[in-house]
Amino acid sequence: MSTATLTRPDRARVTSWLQNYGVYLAVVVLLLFNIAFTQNFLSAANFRTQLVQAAPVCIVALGMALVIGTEGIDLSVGSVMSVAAALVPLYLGAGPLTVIVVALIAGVVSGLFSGFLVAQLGIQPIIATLALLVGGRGLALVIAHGQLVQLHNRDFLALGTGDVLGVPIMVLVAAVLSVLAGLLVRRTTFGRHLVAVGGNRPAATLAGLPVKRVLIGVYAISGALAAIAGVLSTARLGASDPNDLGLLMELSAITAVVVGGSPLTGGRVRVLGTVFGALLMQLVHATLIKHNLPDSAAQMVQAAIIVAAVYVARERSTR
Amino acid sequence: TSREETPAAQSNGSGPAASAASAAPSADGCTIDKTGYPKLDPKTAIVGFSQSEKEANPFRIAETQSIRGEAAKLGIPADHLLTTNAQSDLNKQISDIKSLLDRGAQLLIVAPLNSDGLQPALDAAKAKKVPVVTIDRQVTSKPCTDYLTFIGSNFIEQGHRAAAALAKSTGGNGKVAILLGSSGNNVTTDRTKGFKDELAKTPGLTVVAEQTGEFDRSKGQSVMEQLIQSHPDLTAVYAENDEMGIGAVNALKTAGKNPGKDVKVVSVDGTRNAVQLIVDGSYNAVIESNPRFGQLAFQTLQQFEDGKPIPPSIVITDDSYDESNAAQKVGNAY
Amino acid sequence: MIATTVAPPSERGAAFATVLQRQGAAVVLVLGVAAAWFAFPRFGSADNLRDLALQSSFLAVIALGMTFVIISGGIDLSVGSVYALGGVLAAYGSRYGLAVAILLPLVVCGLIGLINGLLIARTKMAPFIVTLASLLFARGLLLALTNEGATTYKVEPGSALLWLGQGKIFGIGVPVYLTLVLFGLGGLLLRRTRFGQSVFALGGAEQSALLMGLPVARTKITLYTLSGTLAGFAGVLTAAYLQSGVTVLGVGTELDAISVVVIGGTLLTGGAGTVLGTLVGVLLKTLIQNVINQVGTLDSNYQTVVSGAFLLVVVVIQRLLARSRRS
Amino acid sequence: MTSTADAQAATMTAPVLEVSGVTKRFPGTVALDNVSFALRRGEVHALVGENGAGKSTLIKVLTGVYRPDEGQVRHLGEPVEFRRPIDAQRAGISTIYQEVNLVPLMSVASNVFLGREPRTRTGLIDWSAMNAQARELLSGYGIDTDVRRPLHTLAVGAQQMVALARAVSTKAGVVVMDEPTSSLEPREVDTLFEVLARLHAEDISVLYVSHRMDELYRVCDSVTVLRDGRVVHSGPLKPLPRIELVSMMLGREIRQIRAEGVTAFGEEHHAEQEPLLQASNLSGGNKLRDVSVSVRPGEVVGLAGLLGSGRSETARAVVGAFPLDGGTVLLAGKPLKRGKISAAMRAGIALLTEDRKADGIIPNLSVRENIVLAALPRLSTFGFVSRSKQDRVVKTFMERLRIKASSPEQKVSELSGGNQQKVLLARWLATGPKVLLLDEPTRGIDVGAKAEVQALIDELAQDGLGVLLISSELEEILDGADRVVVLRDGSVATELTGDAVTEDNVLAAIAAGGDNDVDRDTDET
Ligand SMILES: Nc1ncnc2c1ncn2[C@@H]1O[C@H](COP(=O)(O)OP(=O)(O)OP(=O)(O)O)[C@@H](O)[C@H]1O
Ligand SMILES: Nc1ncnc2c1ncn2[C@@H]1O[C@H](COP(=O)(O)OP(=O)(O)OP(=O)(O)O)[C@@H](O)[C@H]1O
Ligand SMILES: [Mg+2]
Ligand SMILES: [Mg+2]
Repeated sequence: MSTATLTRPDRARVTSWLQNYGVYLAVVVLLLFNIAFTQNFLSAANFRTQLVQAAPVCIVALGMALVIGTEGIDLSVGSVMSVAAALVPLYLGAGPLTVIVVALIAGVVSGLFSGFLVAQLGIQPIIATLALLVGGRGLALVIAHGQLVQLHNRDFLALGTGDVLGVPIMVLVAAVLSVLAGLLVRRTTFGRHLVAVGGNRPAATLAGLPVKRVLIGVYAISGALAAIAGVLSTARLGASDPNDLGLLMELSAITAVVVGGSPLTGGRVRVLGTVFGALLMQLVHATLIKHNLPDSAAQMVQAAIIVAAVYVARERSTR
Repeated sequence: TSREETPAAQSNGSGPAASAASAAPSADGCTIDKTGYPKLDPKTAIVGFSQSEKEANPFRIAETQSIRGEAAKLGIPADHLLTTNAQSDLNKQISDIKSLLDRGAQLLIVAPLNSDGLQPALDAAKAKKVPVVTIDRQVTSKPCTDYLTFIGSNFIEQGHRAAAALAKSTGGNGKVAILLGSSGNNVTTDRTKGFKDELAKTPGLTVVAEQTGEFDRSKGQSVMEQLIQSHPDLTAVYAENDEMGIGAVNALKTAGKNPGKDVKVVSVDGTRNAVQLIVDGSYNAVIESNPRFGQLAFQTLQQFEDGKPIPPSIVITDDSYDESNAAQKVGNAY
Repeated sequence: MIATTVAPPSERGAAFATVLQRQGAAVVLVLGVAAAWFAFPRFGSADNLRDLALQSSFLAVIALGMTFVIISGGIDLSVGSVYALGGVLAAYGSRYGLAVAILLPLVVCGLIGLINGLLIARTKMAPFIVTLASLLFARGLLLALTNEGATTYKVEPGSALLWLGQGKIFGIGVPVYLTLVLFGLGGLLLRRTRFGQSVFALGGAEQSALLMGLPVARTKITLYTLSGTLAGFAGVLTAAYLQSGVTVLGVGTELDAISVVVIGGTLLTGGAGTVLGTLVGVLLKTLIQNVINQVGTLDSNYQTVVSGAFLLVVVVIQRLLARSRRS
Repeated sequence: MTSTADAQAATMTAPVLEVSGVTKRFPGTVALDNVSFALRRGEVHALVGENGAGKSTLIKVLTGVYRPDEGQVRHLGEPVEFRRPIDAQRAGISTIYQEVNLVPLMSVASNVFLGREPRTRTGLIDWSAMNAQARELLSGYGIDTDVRRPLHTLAVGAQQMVALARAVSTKAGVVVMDEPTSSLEPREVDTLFEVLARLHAEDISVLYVSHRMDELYRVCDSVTVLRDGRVVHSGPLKPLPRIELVSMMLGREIRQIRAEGVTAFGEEHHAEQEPLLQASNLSGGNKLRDVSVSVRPGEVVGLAGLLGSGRSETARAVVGAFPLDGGTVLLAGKPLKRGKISAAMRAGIALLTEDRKADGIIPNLSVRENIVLAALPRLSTFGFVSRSKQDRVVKTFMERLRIKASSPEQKVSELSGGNQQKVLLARWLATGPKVLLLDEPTRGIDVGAKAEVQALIDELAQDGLGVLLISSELEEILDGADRVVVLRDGSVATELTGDAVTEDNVLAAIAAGGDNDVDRDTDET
């Protein structure tokens, strides 16, 4: 046998390994790079910072991954976060629990609305949620009278700064939600339906799957997760800042999902990949700041890393 | 029960209006005769105000409020004050100004989104012989011909003063991090330049990091959290607006540091929240950037119509807050 | 007879419905203009209308490229940054003469488009993510060129470039004419050339297009290059109009471009669309903005709510019309 | 065209298209294993083999879609390496792929001429010339329609004819057809054969893939048999007995096949009296007019008709996937909620659709997930799916239907066409339906599998299932159905029972009324 026949399967195996585990590898590489070249990187406090900062993006990206799994996209997540933030001061008097419930309701309602537009009216996801992206933040500002509000409720603020057994609450929430999302996708009928809808919608319809319910449900989940991220970020900030909270979050979340190996064409959801996608982008971000790169270079480097990560994880055609 | 939350700004603009720092109208200023514009009475004329960004931060809220408040005080009927908001979109601001002119505005007050790029709008005003007063941000066009005058702060000077304040509170030694404003914004450019120029005079202070926080509290906080990790020996922070400064304070507190003591914090703006932090002891100084241009703007227009010469720019005096005066003056903050 | 129990829709009714569906946005535009004309006395002034045309032209040029990309089933998020970059390069280049001022941005922006196209066509990465990366890249490049945004290049006074942005023919701005010419050419390219047919085929069924032997990769590369170049050209026009290469331009412009293309009836999934529809979409967007200004009393926060709601209403109307036509 | 004297001389002897030693591997399978064969000038060469034997893969290698791992392709004696389909096309090899590969949203004319549109002197596309040429060309294929309408408004068969017209009109030297007749009805098949005769006369070579034995013997000169990616026979077709050909394809003894027969429908079933499924007066748009069909338990009802006569729509309407203006569907006497597919399914109706690519398989998912998809609610508790229950079901059906896949976890899109069809059948059987609506269930299935499917239909009917069988193969309907409903123009032309179910009767019912316009029913779009 010629050498070509020997190396070919090997190369195929390497590329398929990279495709599946590329994002984990990238995280490891970046960690090693930082350990070697970044001062004061190896400290518990630093890892804690990275995890806490990655948590909101991660939470939003989980919802985004589900939506993308159905061949959709949710551009409204940032605005939903801002609506959630705007609602916080209005209900904080009744306690943090009420705030969370109210924000969740708002997130779910907004998700139901997107889902309705997509599933019932057949409007394309990107445009349905674009309308919410534009209008939602305006609505949040109307609710908040355009004002940033300083928060003082200790219990609420603890959501952003507190620990449970040494693990920051935000990280804990993100971890639990990730596990739940993983279970949802792999182990529930809803999850399997979701991928089928994304894989071939007419086929899913004709297989008698509750396509509309799945779509609406997915957007509702995405809305709810965005609302949770909004509440947590608000708690961390110590203020309700509907004008700025969650700006461009949709792009960060989509990047995390895609870098994590879920194709934008739907039909496949990689939950752990998404989590690592969020971590990867967080590490990139941190690395750039810690090396004090100017904004111009930072943006170009980020662009290059996104392309490289997606290039490695892309679906290849067999030829 | 205790108060759970506090609004960021008193929108009643209770602080002092901006006042001019420059000398009295000089003879070589711009006069109505030089421009050949028609004479009007600002109190009965139609006045147009073009705001650049959403009224969603204390500065913009106070600024718009001050214009409206002054108009009301002068007895200008509500339908004679036309307002638009460019929503941070330069092209929109141009069309906004053109549509103000189209709707009959005879005097214009413009808060430019950017120093460059408003030329077409200014040209349109010129063609209609409408005087334009720009506030808070200077445009790079020609005063008197393209626009009447600029009223606002000197951002470079604000940077100087911030550096001086920082030198004072740190005792002239330490490592400084700068939280920059949005890239490409000339406010960022000027406040950075002024700060660095002045800081160079204090050799004990070195800038170890400068990263953008995009004038945003949460971004300022995130960046600061990173910097605390990679520069544990940081002793001072200069934030180019209060919001990022407050974010930095949050980050320092979460990291178990003592802002105002271990790490000195200085910023520019003069918002209520930041000044309150000085009072509370976790902030060191705030250089004011006064947004209350209403009185001065209308006054200037009045003087112009009265035939008095108007200088090409009217730089206002900005206050500053530090440990010594914050408690008394916190009521002035917006 | 069974067949006659269900009365077929009258010929004229059916034709009207077809027009409505195909030109849903145009109908909304006509109604909107008529309403604005009635409600606001100043709306119909020649000045205002000329302004509307001029202001529409920059976005229109960007949206033209986006139309091609979207018909092919792709998307180009980089146009906003590329647009700003084009403006900066034009202003910078103006000191070396008109040719440089125009060619430099077109070449650089075209190159960014070309790279987009190459990555999309050759590596099978999703257009969304590739152009998202180049959105970052172009903005970073712009910041690098302008000393982190601290330098704003002015178009040389007296440069012939200024005429492109500020010149007037019969009182109407030069960019308006240029836009119309580009749309004319765009229409020809789309409807009357093999390239245009390939674009439709790609968007309708990429796999089939490949198996039918169409030059899929080449078409994609051309498309994205075209989109980048047009965004760059819009930047040139804007720089000429504003007399400077403004660095803060173009943030979120990609979303504006996408929404006007979709409002204009182009399918985001690809395979169908017209350049004329896009023009209508741009005019609709300008109209709503102008109406908000004419009303004048709307809180700035409500303005975005109204814009979002408007986008939604147009898309829903279109959708419902399309549906009613089918059944 | 390269028509120099010596080139011609060379091609007289050398085959037009030749592959030697071609191997193509996919992860987990060797689709082609050292395959060699030659296509000679002017011949119609049959390529046959079981599902998954490698026919489509070989074609894709020939036409530049796949690159072979080993081996060589020669065209006109010269070694060639087609990197893309367009290379093959330029070299004069044009292909009709197994699945219709056209652009649905574009006009019929555009589809015919895509990539080689007639142009005016200015270089712009000459639409009027193009439409005129397309109209003329297509009428030669029995398609008289407004060529400006979008392709997707044509019925599948008509689309296939468009693809054929496109392929043949490129003036190719070689035309490759991968199961061209699988969505054609008899009359169109005749048209196709006329085209083949024309190609033959013009000395054009044809590589022809089909599972229909009759066709092969009607039109093909020689044959190559593939089994498990290997060539097991190559030579002239006519002298080869049919049974021997089948035996080579299946790799089974001739004796065994003799015993089992080629179609595997058994005896007539004893239908009980009460109808299980009763669809009455279904009307929808101008596709269906007052169609009534009923199926009793244990009965196989055939639905016959021309392409576009509304058979698929009837089946779709029953499960609620086709919007109805009127009519009722009763299952076991209980009315079904209109337009709710999930309700119909829960009640026990299953629809196997005819277009497996567009609305059948979920390409990204594994064979396992495709099989259990519709049955998921039954295989889960409180919304959580049980893996072990799934595996049991999947194993059962993969064995029972002899689904050829490297493992249940293989992506379904990597299976051959026929195996995909079996996966879909498994999907529905796994739901344990009471009534099965089978729309072209044996399309693209090899003879062996076809017999299995037919036997299965039989067996299911024995077990008390009601089956509605739609097929374009008259033989299948005649053999398999106890009762035949013939549709014409969206309404019931006649219903034949018992001895009345004969080829003549069915054909008479189909043909009555004369012309069958392909576009009759969709002129409003
Ligand atoms: N893209 C692919 N990836 C992996 N395996 C593949 C791929 N395409 C085909 N195969 C495998 O190669 C083998 C041959 O498939 P092919 O489609 O050529 O069969 P076929 O002879 O055309 O069958 P049919 O009659 O069912 O169409 C099958 O086992 C199939 O599963
Ligand atoms: N609502 C629909 N959605 C998707 N496909 C449809 C729909 N209605 C009809 N079709 C498809 O359009 C084609 C045209 O239907 P046609 O009237 O030819 O059905 P038919 O009589 O069953 O013919 P055949 O099945 O032999 O092609 C069919 O393939 C049908 O499946
Ligand atoms: Mg095949
Ligand atoms: Mg059918």
